[in-house]
Amino acid sequence: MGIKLTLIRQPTVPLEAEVLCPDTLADCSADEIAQLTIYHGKRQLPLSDFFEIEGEKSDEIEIHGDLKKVRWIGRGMSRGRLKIQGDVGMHLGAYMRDGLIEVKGDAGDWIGAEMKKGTIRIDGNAGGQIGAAYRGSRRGMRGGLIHVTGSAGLEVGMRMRRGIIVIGGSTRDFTGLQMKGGTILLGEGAEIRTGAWMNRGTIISLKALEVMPTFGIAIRQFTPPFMPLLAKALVSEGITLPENKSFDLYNGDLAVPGRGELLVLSS
Amino acid sequence: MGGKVTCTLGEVKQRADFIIYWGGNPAECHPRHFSKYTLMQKSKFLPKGRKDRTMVLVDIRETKSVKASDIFLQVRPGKDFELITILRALVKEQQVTDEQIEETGLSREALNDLVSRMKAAKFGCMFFGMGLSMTRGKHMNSAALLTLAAEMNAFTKFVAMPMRGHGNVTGADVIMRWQTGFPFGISFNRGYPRYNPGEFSTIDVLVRGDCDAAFIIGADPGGTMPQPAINHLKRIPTIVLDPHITHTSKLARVHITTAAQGIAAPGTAYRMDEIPMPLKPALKSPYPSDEEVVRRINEAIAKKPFWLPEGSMPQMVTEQV
Amino acid sequence: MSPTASKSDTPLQVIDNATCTFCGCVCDDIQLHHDEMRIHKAKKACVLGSAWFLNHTAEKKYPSALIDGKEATVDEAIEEAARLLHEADMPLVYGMSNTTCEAQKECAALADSLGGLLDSHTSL
Amino acid sequence: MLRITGGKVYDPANKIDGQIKDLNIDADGKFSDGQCDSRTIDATGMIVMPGGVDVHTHVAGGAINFARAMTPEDHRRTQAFIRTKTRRSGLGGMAPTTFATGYLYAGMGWTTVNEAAVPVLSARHTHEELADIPIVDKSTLTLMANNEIMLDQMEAGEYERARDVVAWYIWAAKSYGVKAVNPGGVAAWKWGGDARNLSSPIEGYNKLTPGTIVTQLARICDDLGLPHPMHLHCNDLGAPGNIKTTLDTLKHLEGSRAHIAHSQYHAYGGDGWETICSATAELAEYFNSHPNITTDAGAVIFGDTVTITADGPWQHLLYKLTGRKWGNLDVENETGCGIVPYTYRPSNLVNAVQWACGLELLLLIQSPWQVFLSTDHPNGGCFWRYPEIIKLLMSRDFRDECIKKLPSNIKNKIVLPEIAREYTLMDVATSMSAGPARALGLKQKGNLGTGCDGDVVIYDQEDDPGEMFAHPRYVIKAGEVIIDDGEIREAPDGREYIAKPFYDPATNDFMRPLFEDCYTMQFENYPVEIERVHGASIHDCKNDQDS
Repeated sequence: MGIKLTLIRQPTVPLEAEVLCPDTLADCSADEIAQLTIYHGKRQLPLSDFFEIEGEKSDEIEIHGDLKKVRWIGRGMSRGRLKIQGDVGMHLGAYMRDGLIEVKGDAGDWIGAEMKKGTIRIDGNAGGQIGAAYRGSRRGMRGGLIHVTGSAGLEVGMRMRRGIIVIGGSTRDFTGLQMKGGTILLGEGAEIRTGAWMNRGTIISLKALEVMPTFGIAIRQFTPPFMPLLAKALVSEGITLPENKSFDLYNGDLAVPGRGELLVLSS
Repeated sequence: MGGKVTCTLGEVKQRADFIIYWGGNPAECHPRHFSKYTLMQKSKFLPKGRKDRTMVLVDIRETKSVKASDIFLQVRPGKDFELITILRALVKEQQVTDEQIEETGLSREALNDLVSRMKAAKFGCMFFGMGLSMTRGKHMNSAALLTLAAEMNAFTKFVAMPMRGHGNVTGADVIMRWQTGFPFGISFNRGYPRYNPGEFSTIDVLVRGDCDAAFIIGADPGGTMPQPAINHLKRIPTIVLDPHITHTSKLARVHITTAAQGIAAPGTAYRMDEIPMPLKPALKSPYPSDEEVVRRINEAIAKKPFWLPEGSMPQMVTEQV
Repeated sequence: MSPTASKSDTPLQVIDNATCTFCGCVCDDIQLHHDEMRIHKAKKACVLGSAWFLNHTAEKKYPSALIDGKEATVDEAIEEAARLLHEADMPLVYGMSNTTCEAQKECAALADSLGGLLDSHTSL
Repeated sequence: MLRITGGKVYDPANKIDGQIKDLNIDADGKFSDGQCDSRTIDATGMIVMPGGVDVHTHVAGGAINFARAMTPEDHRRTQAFIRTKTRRSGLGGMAPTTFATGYLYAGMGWTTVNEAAVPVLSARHTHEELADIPIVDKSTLTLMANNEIMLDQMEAGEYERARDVVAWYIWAAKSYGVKAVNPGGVAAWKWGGDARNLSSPIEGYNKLTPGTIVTQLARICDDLGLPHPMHLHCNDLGAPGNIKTTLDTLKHLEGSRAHIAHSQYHAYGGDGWETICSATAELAEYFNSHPNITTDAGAVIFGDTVTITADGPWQHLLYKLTGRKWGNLDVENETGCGIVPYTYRPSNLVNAVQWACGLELLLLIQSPWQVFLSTDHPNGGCFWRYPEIIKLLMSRDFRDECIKKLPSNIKNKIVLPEIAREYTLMDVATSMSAGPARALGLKQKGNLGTGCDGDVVIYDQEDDPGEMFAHPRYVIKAGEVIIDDGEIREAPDGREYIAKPFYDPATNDFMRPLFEDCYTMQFENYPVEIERVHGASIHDCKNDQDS
């Protein structure tokens, strides 16, 4: 039996609730959970002011409601599972170290920012800076998987070092900006400046997209040898890759100069 | 990440033999920039003044500044970032194809010429305006130019500087940096400064409806911001300080008329190169200064109960759980 | 010259090396000729700077303060502003372009003491 | 106002070495003979020292403010000072905010700081920032050694003109003294070059050498009667084998007073990064035989920091070596500065040598009146890590433990393992307070004698000196209890010390056309108005050598 939290009062300003995290809740009784501090703007309030709480002492957590204004859920979580029914706000699973976050709804910006391990699944759309580095940091996500079935915003995977980001839909500008490693898979392509200033790492697009002028074509109609491996790794996450497709391989960004790979499905 | 390599305007006046204006129209927006700081001045290093300097203008359209330039490069709208990134590659002698270059609206010859002039310069300076920093790509467009300038130092002396408009916006930047560590986009809701443009920057905050009161000073968002942002300002209590009744005053709960800075109010303003200048007001205003009114609001708030409950200590938001 | 040039015989007062804050150049070599009510001449200023200096006067053109659109005293408006800001859960302090550093410092102190948001034109 | 009884007092200026002594501070915040019947602190069993004085730090002005903007990642993880009803919030870390700077210095018992590098153009800005650093008293040094107007006078052999120009600048900047950085080198950097040889003319000049600048500027500071001698950052900072340049520079001082900044960065042997080794023994020997010069260590501590210096050429090299962010800011006619984040690692041989060199100088220079505690904050490490250095100085065992973590090929490159000396509490009190106060010419600081400023730090005696110095029991500033048991109680404004040297009144007319040639602001608007300096305390210089 896990813990179920239901939003009972709509925040009027952002509600910062990093305590909504298995690591914190797993050791708390129902009363202790009710008394955990959350921040409604600058006001420090008990969790029970905004949430109805059922269950205690578990790292299996379900949260229900329109959580668009609720930020920092699952910050730094290292275990357990967070299931969210409804839209959720910024910084979901930021600095995550392990465990699973599942969202049925849309998510905000900065999900999985600087995460190290674990899985985030969004059954919906997400905002920008997914798996990205926070301002000034040298590295974004360092491991784990982020899967968004819908579309996503700007700077997806900015400065990521390792790990996988899968976006079912399309992304906006600067996907894989200054990427240092890892893999980004784009189901429906991206707007512009994909892979700008990337150093290493791989961006795979299953749809044609605008390639930066500072990427050179390396091979046309190429079947990447690692695709079956990637497909196998993703199958367990419920993601199926099209088989036996060939791609155009671009290298860049020459401005850095970097050795990143951009694979675009051959037309 | 790159960072920022810059100088004061006097350095440009004395030394810059190669000047690029990118996405700005100084002839109309900063009318004395050419004559006072960059093109027209003679110095001991550049005794012939204008004749000793080369000026390149990069913009999406011909403006009045073209007349002052030696070379005008018309970049296709929305291609500034691509063009700067190509230049970064060309500077490092990386291969970029003709077709790729032409997508920016410019020819290989033009870019080769630009790169060789940049490398041959003794002291190069790039100024960039809102045509670069406020168009698609925004901060990344500025970062691109700053990075190009930093990288040029492998070949010769090069610096870059934003052409800040809007009066004393530079002063706000500088002061926020020393008081909070960050230049803008700050939240104190945990009792200490946090920074995240996009999260705490005003347009985003207003469009998402993230604040429940607004204090507006020395700006008129009611006349300049997108409609959803203005709608939120109408919904919440808004307070305006301004020498005039502005668009924002008209939607505000409170307006206080103040003396205009530098005309009727004394103080300091920072130049775009972060040099502070003393203000010498000529007129005596019937209105109080911004400084006085905000200080009195601070004093009135100090008399009310402090928002952090006694003995409470808000947690920092960090990587540590 | 401005059509509203001083008609009185008293000569205009002159301020040397005045600073123009209209744009980021912040030129500090302007010579202002004024009669305490308005500036009649801004020597060395550019078109934008001249317009900036000549368009402001020391006249009382606007009410001192407005609360909900009605005229109020500055004292009342300050009290009301303090009350509204103090009540808010997430107040925003924004702008700070056309104002002095001294006022900007007070604004940073305001956001700090309120526990609110602080932002300038730079974020646009 | 305040009475401190029963403590073991370490007051080097008055040769009090651990004796039990009561202290009285009067209503003006000064030590007095008379007893006052007010608050008494029972310091029985505790250690009492004069408040710390930092002779060389970078806490305010364009450069550190540039560094703040460049390091948001550090601000996120660092110590935050939470807003209270009366006290501003702040952030510590590599480049702390102004408010936090005051809290952090006071928090470890330092009550006076000297901001060691102020370009005149940014002096107005620096004073505004200093006004926002609470608690501590402050002074500033103006950057002179690359000022082209002054260099032109020296080139022309116009010594007296050069002296008047220096004095004019000090008063225009409302500063306390002269800082010379990489003489001639920054001027050359403006064209992308450097000046590494004391006797070759610098770029753009026919005769003028860095050596001449050093000699003449040191003499100017003495002739003007400035309370603090020329504060010199030598040429060739950080380069292997630079000991030759440093010793050559010292010889150019010709008996003048001088303070050599962060000498750790100037004490290397070898001829490349592979062969770099400590040359501190040679340098220390020179100091030991020349009591007219003082220095601060510029010690390196392992960990993250951000490096800031007016030495633009060195910063460009560091940027190329590390590939990290780089900021650079050249200031017209005067100077420049570079900013690069940096991590000192014990596993890195060069860093290990640097770490050892700082400690070696502090230990090999015999008199603690000549060598002072500093990290050249934030360059070698952040000032709030001074207690770690004190621990290294006080405990040979702890040093040996740390040396074990260095690369094995460090042997024969450093002399630290052979040094047996351990600092006494008296040595610490001299090196962190009495010595730097005397070098700065601040007679009322670093001294618990009657009439001096009531700045005191009181420690619970602990076995671990690192812990003891990091967490004073009380910190008292001008008789006011600022820190009590780790809590900040008060955050009053500090004072600012300014020197007023004499110059020929005709200097104004002489400067005007030269000024208008190279600057972009009006001559009249340039000098900082005295009203803008908060808590200004003016030192009138005796200029007896002036005719």
